[in-house]
Amino acid sequence: MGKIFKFHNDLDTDQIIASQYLLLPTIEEMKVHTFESLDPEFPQKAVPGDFVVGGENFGCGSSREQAPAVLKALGIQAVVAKSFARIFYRNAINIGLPVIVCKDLPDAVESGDEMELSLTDGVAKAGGKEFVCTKLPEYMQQILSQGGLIASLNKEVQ
Amino acid sequence: MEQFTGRVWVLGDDIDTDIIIPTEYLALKTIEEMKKYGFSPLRPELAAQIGKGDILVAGKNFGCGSSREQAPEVVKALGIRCVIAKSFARIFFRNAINNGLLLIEQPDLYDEIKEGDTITVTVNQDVDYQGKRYPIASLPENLVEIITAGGLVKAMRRRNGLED
Amino acid sequence: MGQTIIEKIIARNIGAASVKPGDIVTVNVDRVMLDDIMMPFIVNKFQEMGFKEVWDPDKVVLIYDHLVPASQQDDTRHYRIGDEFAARHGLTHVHRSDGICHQLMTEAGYVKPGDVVFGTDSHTTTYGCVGAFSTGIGYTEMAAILGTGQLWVKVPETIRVVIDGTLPEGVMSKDIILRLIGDLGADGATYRALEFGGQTVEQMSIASRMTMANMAIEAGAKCAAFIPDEKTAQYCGIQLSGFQAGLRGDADASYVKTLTYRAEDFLPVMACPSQVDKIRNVSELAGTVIDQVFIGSCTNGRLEDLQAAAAVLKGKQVAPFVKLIVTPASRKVYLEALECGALQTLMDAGAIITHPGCGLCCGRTGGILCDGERVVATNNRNFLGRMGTSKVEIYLASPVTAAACAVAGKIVDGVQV
Amino acid sequence: MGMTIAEKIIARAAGVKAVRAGDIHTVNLDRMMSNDGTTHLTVDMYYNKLKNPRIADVKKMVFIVDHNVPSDSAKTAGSQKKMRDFAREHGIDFWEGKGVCHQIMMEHYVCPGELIFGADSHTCTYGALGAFGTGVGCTDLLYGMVTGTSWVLVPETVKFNLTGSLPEGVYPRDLMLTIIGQIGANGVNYQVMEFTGEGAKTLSVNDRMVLCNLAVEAGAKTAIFEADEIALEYLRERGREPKAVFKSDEDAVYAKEYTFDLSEVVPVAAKPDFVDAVVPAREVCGVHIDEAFLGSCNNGRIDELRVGAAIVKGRKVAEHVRFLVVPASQEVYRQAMEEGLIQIFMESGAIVMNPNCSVCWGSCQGVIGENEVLISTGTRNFKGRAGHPSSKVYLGSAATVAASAVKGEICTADML
Repeated sequence: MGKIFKFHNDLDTDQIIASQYLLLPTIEEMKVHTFESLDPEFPQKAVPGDFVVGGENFGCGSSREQAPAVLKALGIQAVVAKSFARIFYRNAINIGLPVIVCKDLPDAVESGDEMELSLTDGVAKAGGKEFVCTKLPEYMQQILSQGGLIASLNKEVQ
Repeated sequence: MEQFTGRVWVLGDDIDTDIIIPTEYLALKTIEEMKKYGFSPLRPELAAQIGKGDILVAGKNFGCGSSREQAPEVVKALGIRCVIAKSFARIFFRNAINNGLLLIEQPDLYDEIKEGDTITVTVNQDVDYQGKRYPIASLPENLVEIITAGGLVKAMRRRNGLED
Repeated sequence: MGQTIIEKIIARNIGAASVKPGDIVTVNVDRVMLDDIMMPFIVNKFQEMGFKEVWDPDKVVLIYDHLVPASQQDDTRHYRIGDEFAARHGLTHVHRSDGICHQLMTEAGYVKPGDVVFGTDSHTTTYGCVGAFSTGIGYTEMAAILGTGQLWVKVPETIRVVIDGTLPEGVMSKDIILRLIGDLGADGATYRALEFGGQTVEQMSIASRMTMANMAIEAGAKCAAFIPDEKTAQYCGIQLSGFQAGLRGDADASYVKTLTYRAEDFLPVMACPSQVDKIRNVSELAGTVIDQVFIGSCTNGRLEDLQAAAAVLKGKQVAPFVKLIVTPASRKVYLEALECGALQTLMDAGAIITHPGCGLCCGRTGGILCDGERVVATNNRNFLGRMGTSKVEIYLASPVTAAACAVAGKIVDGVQV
Repeated sequence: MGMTIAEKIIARAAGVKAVRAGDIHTVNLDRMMSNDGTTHLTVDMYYNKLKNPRIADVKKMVFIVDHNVPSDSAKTAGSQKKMRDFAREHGIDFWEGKGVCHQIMMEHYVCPGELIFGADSHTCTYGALGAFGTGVGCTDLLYGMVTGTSWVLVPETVKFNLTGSLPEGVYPRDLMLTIIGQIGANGVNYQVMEFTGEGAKTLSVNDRMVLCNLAVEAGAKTAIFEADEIALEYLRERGREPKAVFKSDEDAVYAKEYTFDLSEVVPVAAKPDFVDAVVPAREVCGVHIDEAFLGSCNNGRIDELRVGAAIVKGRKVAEHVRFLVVPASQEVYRQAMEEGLIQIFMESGAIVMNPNCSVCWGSCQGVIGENEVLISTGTRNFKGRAGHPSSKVYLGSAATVAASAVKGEICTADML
């Protein structure tokens, strides 16, 4: 169970984490600036287990992996959107942040709503309703279940 | 004669204005925002340690470098009652006077004082440190005028009929 | 009794036959320079003081240079406040991206020999290069001048510096002023004027004199003074008046001391971290590995500096993994350096050429460094934290030395390269 | 069944005869580019997260410092030092302050037929030379650096058939913004834009770079042109050889086809805060501006500098406007000097900066403040992209930007 933070269509990576913070030494120093232009209180309000919900084309824009990384560092359980921009999508999976495509859920929920997500069933529950999500291709599920690309790389080495 | 007692922080020779407040912070909107970066290149923790009424003691050429008036303003905003140094750089000196920050030249105190000790200053007379008295000179008359007017801004306000 | 240059300027300004050191007098200001970084503070104080009008808008020059180009979101607020003030008070001398204030004040003809000039920047001493009395002040005093056109000054004692002879090859006026600061100490000229004379100085370009006047403040000086000569007249685009032509120290003028140097004795030197008066011969420092070189600033960002650097770098390459940043002092300098090919030579050698401005020297952008990095720079200060963290080591040097170091990737004597 | 250029490149990189859209393949990467936006994180992960840190082939790696150069803070400098030290220690090609990464890559590395990963979204630019370049994050980059390989989901290809030629005063940037405006910011998400047709042949490599560069703004994984004689000539001039020259097969499968008549394109602008909010430039004329920017990996090459210089020649930049001119690379800057363009810009009152990402990336030089308005040839106009969250960015062609800088408000070149 986590609360929802809902954002608009075409939510770009500059809004998730602005350029001026990308060269800070660590993700930990960056994460306090997450969603600064839209909701400066977000890093304080979000608690581990919460969800980010977007519309179409979530995470469009730059390839900055800092975008999914700050969300993960803040403990965001998963991002659910109608569709994702591809680099964000790939980056999220690579670092082990679940990104879930669900066409119906975003319009049915609001910020502050409670939500539950089962990754294995591909089902989200919010406002007493169930939403079926698009399942990840198996290859990506594998990366995710290993905890991201680096974890899989370290496994290969062994 | 005005007299006050305070805890002492000791800094070295040639404490420049970039140390007092680095350029990076000069464009912040207020002195209040700037003051936490006071002395940060040299002693990042100092700004938080300084308390109201504390006294800075330094070596020669305190305030050398740029004309940034933010420097004396930051020192004053940190609560420093006065700065006692072997000598001061001139722009800093003018800027301090114009902002009503008391500066005292004293050639010997710096060599003998220990940080954390307490001193008593009698303005235009001497500094008392553990019973030993270190004489200090009087300020020139024209500077006394500015200080007694309450700083240059007040003097100008009076000139413009905004204050008695 | 005779008078020094500065005494003559002040006496003439206040309509007195003579003044002497220690006198406190009120001068009528001929020109003021306001810079972007101080502008919000100046305007605040001006309003707080209750002034409604600027005493003489034609005498005010507003220059944006420290924050150009803007590197932080709030920087453009300074331009806006400046623009609003200029519009309200009818200021016409506004430079928004033309280069460093001190370069523009002299180059654009705002300062003439014998003028009394104040600026909200400590390197306002620079205008001594054309025989003006100029010095840096804080924003509160600047606000008072904007309202009244006047300021009190204490007539300074003067230290005379006489240099005769011809400088060795590869030695620049920067090496002279650094040596002098080393000899005097960082406070050796506090509250005093530095007056320069001798054959070597007479032979110097205005640009070389500017380098020395610029750094007078680093010895604590209130101001610097060079005798206005034909070169000065040409540079300022004027004919010297009788008063201006007479701006030289009288034989019986009273100097607090006189320092005499033989030009042949100067060597390439550097100011070592982190004091401007910690002067060493370059040869003593040879081999010290560096990360970056900066050629620019109001001290050494002029055409002759860029040409000197280009002469060293011609046909060579900056050492791998070393950054050479070149920042011309003004738009005019940039265009002249482009015209004569110096910029092209520098770029071909691998230099990063930035837009004219204060750049790295004021520590806001233009190549800030981090812990453990070492930079050789042609500007005027090597204070702790001036170009990044307090663990950055800054070595101040002439453009020739700096260029040679860029090629070698370590400190070397420019003459030997 | 036939394959598209993109599919052929992936098949070659995967060492298989054929691939089709939707397949996931492990591919050998021909080259990887990483810039100062993320390399410090890559280096941290390399040292701290890997059990067996190694580099498959240093010759495939290129590191480029272009975003905040010269650095604007000690923290930036620290991140860049990490990158510089790593490149030095491992013998990786390293460029600092020499230009925007994609321009450097095009000038010195990219070859037709290559599969290139770049830790920057505009890596899709390389399609101008018939290479498959795509943007990835720093973890992907690290994986590629360690193993020399990566995984690729074969994308569908969408065909953009270009006909006619651009009218006078209309530029490739107008064309690409028009296309994005029509298909939307996710119009080709996860797909490849293949530009083809007679109209494509009228475009130079520079022009093609403008188109491919912005493909990501429509969500594309990459964009690509066939490496024709124009591309091969560009390559020859720089002494490089193609890896492989591919053409799409007659019977290749396209997810969709569009046709754009170049002769019908007009000057356009993208309004804040979305790249697909495209309108004819005339509709935004009169908007007061504070800053104008001519530069970026999209529009900072010699062609655009020529266009801008021709407009400002003999004119002055409006007093209240900061007109930033930022050549895309030292090579471009140097040529612009030779051609007298830099002199024209400097005499007009422009701010000519060293090659870098500048205000297109909004964190280093030329940042705009509260409520300020920028007209830009950069890649994006997202909210706050160029500085303060309340500021606004309009995107337009070099001609529109230069004309607006002179006028002090948005206008097209013919309105001066």
